[in-house]
Amino acid sequence: MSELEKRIIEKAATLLAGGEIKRVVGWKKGEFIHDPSPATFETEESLKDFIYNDFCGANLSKYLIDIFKREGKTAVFLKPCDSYSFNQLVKEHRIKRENVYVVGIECHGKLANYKVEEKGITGITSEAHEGENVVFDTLYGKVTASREEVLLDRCLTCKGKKHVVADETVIINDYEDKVSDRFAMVRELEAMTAEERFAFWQGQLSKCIRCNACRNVCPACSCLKCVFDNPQSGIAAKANDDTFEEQLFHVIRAFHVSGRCTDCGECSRVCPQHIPLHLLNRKFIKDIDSLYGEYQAGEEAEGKTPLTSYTESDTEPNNVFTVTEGK
Amino acid sequence: MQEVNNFTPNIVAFCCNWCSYAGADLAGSSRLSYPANVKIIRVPCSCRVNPMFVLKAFQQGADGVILCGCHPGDCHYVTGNYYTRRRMSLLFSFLNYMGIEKERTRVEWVSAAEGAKFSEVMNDFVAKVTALGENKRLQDLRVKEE
Amino acid sequence: MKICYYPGCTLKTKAKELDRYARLSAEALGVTMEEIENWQCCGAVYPTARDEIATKLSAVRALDYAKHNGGKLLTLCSACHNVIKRVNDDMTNDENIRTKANNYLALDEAYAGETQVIHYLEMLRDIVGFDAIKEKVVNPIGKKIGAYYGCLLLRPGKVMAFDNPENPTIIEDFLQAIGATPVKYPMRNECCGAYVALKNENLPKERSKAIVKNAESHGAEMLVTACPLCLYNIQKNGGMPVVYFTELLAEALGVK
Amino acid sequence: MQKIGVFICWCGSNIAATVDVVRVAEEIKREPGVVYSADYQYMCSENGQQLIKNAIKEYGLTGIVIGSCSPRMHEATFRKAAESVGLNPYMVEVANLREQVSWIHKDKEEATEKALILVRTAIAKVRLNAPLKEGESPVVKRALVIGGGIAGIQAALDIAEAGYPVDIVEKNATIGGRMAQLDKTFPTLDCSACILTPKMVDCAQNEKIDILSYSEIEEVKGYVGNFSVKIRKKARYVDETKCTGCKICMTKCPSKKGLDEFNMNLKTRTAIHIPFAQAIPNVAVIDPEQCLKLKTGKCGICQKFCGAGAIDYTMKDSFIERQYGAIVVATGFKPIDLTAFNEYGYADNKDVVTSLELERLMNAAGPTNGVLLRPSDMTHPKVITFIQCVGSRDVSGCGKPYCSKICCMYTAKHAMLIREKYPDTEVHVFYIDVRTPGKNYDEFYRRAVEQYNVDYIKGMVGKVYNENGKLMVQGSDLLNNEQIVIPSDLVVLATAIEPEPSVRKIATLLTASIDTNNFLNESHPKLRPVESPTAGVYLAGVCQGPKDIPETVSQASACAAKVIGLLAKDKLKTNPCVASSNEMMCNGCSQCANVCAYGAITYVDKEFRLGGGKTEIRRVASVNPAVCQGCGACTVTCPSGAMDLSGFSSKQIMSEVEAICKK
Amino acid sequence: MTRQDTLENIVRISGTDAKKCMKCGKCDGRCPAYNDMDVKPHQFVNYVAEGKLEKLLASHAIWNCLSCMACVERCPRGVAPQGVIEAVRDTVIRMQGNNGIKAEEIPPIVDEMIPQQLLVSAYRKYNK
Repeated sequence: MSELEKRIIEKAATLLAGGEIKRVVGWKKGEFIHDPSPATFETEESLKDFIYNDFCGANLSKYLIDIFKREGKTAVFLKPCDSYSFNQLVKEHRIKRENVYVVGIECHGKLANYKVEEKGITGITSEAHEGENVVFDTLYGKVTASREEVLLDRCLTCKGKKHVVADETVIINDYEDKVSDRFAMVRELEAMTAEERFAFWQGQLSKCIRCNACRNVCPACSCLKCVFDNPQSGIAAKANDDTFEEQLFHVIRAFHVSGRCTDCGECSRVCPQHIPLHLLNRKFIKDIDSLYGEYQAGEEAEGKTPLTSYTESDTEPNNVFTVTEGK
Repeated sequence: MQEVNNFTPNIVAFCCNWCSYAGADLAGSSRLSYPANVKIIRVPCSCRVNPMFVLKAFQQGADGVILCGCHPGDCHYVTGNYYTRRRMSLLFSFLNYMGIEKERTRVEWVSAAEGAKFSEVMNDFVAKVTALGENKRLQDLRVKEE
Repeated sequence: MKICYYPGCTLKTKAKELDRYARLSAEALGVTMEEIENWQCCGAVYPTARDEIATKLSAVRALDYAKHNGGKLLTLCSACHNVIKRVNDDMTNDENIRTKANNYLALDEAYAGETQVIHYLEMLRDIVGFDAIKEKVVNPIGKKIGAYYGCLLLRPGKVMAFDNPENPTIIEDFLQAIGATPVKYPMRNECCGAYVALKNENLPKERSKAIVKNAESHGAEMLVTACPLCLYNIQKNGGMPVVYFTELLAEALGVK
Repeated sequence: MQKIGVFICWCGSNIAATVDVVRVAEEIKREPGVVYSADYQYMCSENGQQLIKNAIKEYGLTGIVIGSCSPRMHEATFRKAAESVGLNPYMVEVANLREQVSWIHKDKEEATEKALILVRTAIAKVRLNAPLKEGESPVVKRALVIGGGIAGIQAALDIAEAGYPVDIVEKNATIGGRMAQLDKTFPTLDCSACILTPKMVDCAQNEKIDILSYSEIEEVKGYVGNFSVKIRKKARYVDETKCTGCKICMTKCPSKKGLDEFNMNLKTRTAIHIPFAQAIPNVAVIDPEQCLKLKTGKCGICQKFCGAGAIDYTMKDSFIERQYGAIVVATGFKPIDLTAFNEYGYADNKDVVTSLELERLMNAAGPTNGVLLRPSDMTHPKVITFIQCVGSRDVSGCGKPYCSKICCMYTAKHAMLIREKYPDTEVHVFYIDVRTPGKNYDEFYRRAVEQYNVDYIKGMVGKVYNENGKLMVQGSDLLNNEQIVIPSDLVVLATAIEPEPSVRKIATLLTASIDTNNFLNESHPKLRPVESPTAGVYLAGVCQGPKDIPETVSQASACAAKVIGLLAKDKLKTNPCVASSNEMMCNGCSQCANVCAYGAITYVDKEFRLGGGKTEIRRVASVNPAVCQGCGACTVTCPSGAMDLSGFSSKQIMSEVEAICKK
Repeated sequence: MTRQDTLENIVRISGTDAKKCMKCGKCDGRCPAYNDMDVKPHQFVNYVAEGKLEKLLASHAIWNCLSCMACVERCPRGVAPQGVIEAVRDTVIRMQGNNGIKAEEIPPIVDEMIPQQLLVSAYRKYNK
């Protein structure tokens, strides 16, 4: 057990013992150490299953939408990037801030299971990062992998170590923020011809099996009832006429979360087909930044989003390409 | 070449009730022609146009989609077209990113007095879309496995 | 406290008193002015042409030095202050100049206006405090004195952000602190004729006279300035005593 | 199952010459749901309408589509026809076969094909139409006027004249506003007080008008026809009902050093005071910042001398809440602050004055009793220089980007009055342009130049500096290409005007839209110039844009006409094509309220049954149909699709799209 | 450089948009060197707007402008006449042999007291 994990579990225990906090939301051990799942812990005994390691990529913010309504206060452990989602949900009145006690925790980037698997690393019993590498103890011995190769895509362009909301933090090791260009891939796509771009997206989106994992995990996709399930919206799938939804699910979803997406990257993390869904959202983020000024959803817990505000001198839609194509 | 020349695109035009629909009426009463393949849907304000409608049009086989509204600052509903401007800017840029040619989408501000502009805009838009040929991309965005 | 200091050429030659009294007074007020290494002439005038880069580089070098040595750069000569402050503003806000200047200089880390440029008067007001000076005055200057600001400290107002460019009061407040009676006169922010002295002697003559006449009409006995060029023009043409403000400060503090 | 009827109009030959109307009517019969289809020469005629009515009755039609001219032309006609035989008027859709088809296309085949598509599109929509009912909301027959200057006074008098009660809420202790401070008015040079004070008295005497002076708007709820407004009556420490206006308190008050705002601080006044002789109400007020009793507890002299027993040092702010059908905003203006314009020496020289200060210096009731004396030494100024556009047309960030509109005229007025009264005075005016659009305005200005020899100099002043007792005005004379210096005794700055700053708070309370200069926006600059986009709120005077007295009075009367028109109704019909939120789907995220220009959307915490006896409280959006104008901005913003617009629902528009695209 | 290039360069390096000028003459009203300016501050802006390059290049006023920024400071339209004057002066001195001050002119006017600042700024302003 790492020192950090120990401290976090101690914190959870202290919070539960205090009485005011009725439950903590964290991650629970799975069968192996690389398959933790989000879970609620109500007693100190139950914390024996609590885990926090580099496989705990799941963003817990979304779970608060339901959990905060339970009686008493709920505590949650948020990684820096998760805190943006939490704040955005507070802004949208989906979470009552005063009902939740936020503990910001340290994160050095989380690992992508499929990348680890692709490297043939299985039966992992423990894991630790050492400099630019990750060292795995497996049932079959020690294996070392370069972090670059096994980190989640989103962690390669980390938002930084800042928690935008936290009542307290558990951080043991201070570390440098890495400056990275999260729009590099978007730019690459922009530089292609329309035909090439279409080919790229057709290739990617054709892989989709419509499992809805992206929608289910997305903190911005937290509607009580999704438009795709709402017959009045005119886009819900009917048995015989599903082409529209079928074809444009991801496009519609990207627009729906635009201006609200914090770029948490959960969509891409959970996609079983490894479609780089975050590249859809990032296009919106990049365009919003360049057209309406830099905006990070979730940075503030109040105020309007770029799509619910305007200025009299906004760019005209017909001229938008000169700005957004990065030329 | 022969094929392109014979192609008549299908154009969906969303017009706000107060300015652009009236502008289209003026184009009509002034007998300022524009191609018959432009079909107008009346909405109260350009801000009523949900991006879903635009996507739906493309997916159902439209070759170009155009929105017309009051000039910014003249919106009958004060600020509606300012939101239109942002939404469509982002949507068009995004569609372009998905590989939809940017000439297929357009927003024009046409006042009730600008019948001539309405007709010019439609002629120009149809010409540009005709040159591009048929739009299939949003119909075939996802190719199902054989 | 210690603070990086940019003296400039004139203060090493014709305006030695301006510099010397400033250092003496600063020490008496608990501030050590540390002359920065290898400074070069600031150029004396800020080039407003948008394509002038090379002439701004010496200021950038000084600014970059200060950035790594406390983050503040103290100036004294009005001309140096004007040039350095405006170049710093360019480095902060003008992407074109910033990029080009950084390309020329090839610093380890690009300079983007991080240093705070402060004039000696601003230091007196904001760091030491006029009230603190007042307490340390041993020889109150009992004269009626007109503050002569000239152009360089004040304009352009948005960049210099020194004081209200049309109604400055900092030197008056300073004079009050050292026991003098400030005389406020409207021509105090008018130009003395500046470098045109070299091309058209008559112009500085007329300007300086007009300024002195105005100061006189409001009852001033002498003028103070922070600028060697102003001092030169007024002294030569105006017919009223004019001294550097640091000299009066040193006198008041008893360190002259 | 819907039973749809289709009626194709020939419009004489207007449609029929280009569209094969018979074929359209025939082919449309095959559309699912269509049970009747016909064509006729003029559907809008009496006979045509009869045809429609008969078909509705005979076939029990549940929805009809008319293929005719633009719906902007006859939609209302057809709706009425439908309604007369019991079909809900909102079950009517119009396909525009004239302006969008026959008038712009020549090829009959092509036109007929397009006509068919448009009719099918209308059918697709009407299938999803739902009967809608216009709502009704009652009208409270009382108006509120915010601001008691000439605009507010005029509006209130006109509304009261029509028999409706009006309240004037004025933040100062008296009504009268800026006009009460003026000396003479252009272009007739009649005395401002002589024409204003009778109107003030009329207000006081009119039993329909209630003047709430020294009061401010605190809170506004409700909507057109039914506003509920909370008003703060500030403590004036004098009982309005008891004070007789005898002014004995003013002669006794020992605290005499207060700055007299009414006289632009050119004079002092006592702590207890009546702002000016003709004040309405003629009741004293105590300045709590200045009153010794209120500040130190020691004094109480005014109370001792007040025969009416009106003084009450313990008075507190009080609140009243009233209902109104309509609100007129008439908050007026103030001259801008001149801190950023010290090149004119305003801060340092008493003899550099603003034009409004000059009004007081020339006014018989002013600090100099109407004798023009300069403030510094109370001598007659012999040379007076006016500077125009001080802070107007200034985009440098120090002033205002707009033209203040009134300065050219009042400067000409001042110049003329001075030359008239003191012919030995030399008057100069620096101007950039002289702007005099208005009846008899240019003639007025020319009189100043030609008859009164006022020296107009085209150019601008760079600096005013004092030297040996003179104000040296240094400026350019562009016509002579010279720089000139005019030694003057008095300098008058035609200072830019800006909306009274408190208007921003009022705009927020009313959800009335306001521009970057703090001017309230009108609903349409040409066609609805006195209405705010917020229904039931009207704009009078400078709060909407710079204007002079004649324009202000016209606008105030126009407001009154609009208010009277509104209050004359017992009920307001509301547009049924408004947004509504499906509570079962609403996330309560507030996105929709962010884009609503009308403040029609509020949020309520509502209890929902979850089943199994459990309940849950959720925050949901609620649209006030009386306030919603039906633009649909909210529907697009709503991420869950809970928000929809009646008459233009998402499903309807989607089906229109589908019908058009169907190949 | 063609005439047009020269003009465009002046516009570019002046950092000012002459079209913003509302021709109020405040710059003239403020200019301390006005009487020594053959081309007045407002005219510099106007000539740029109208493309009168020859008049700009021929002006003697470029040597008399004090760069005191008074015209810039309170221009109500955010125009910088001084920026135009400096751009014109730079354009002139960047042309061959057009230095504003010749070496032989200097000695008689230099006196004991003259500060470096004056010499340096004069060289910067007048010479290439």
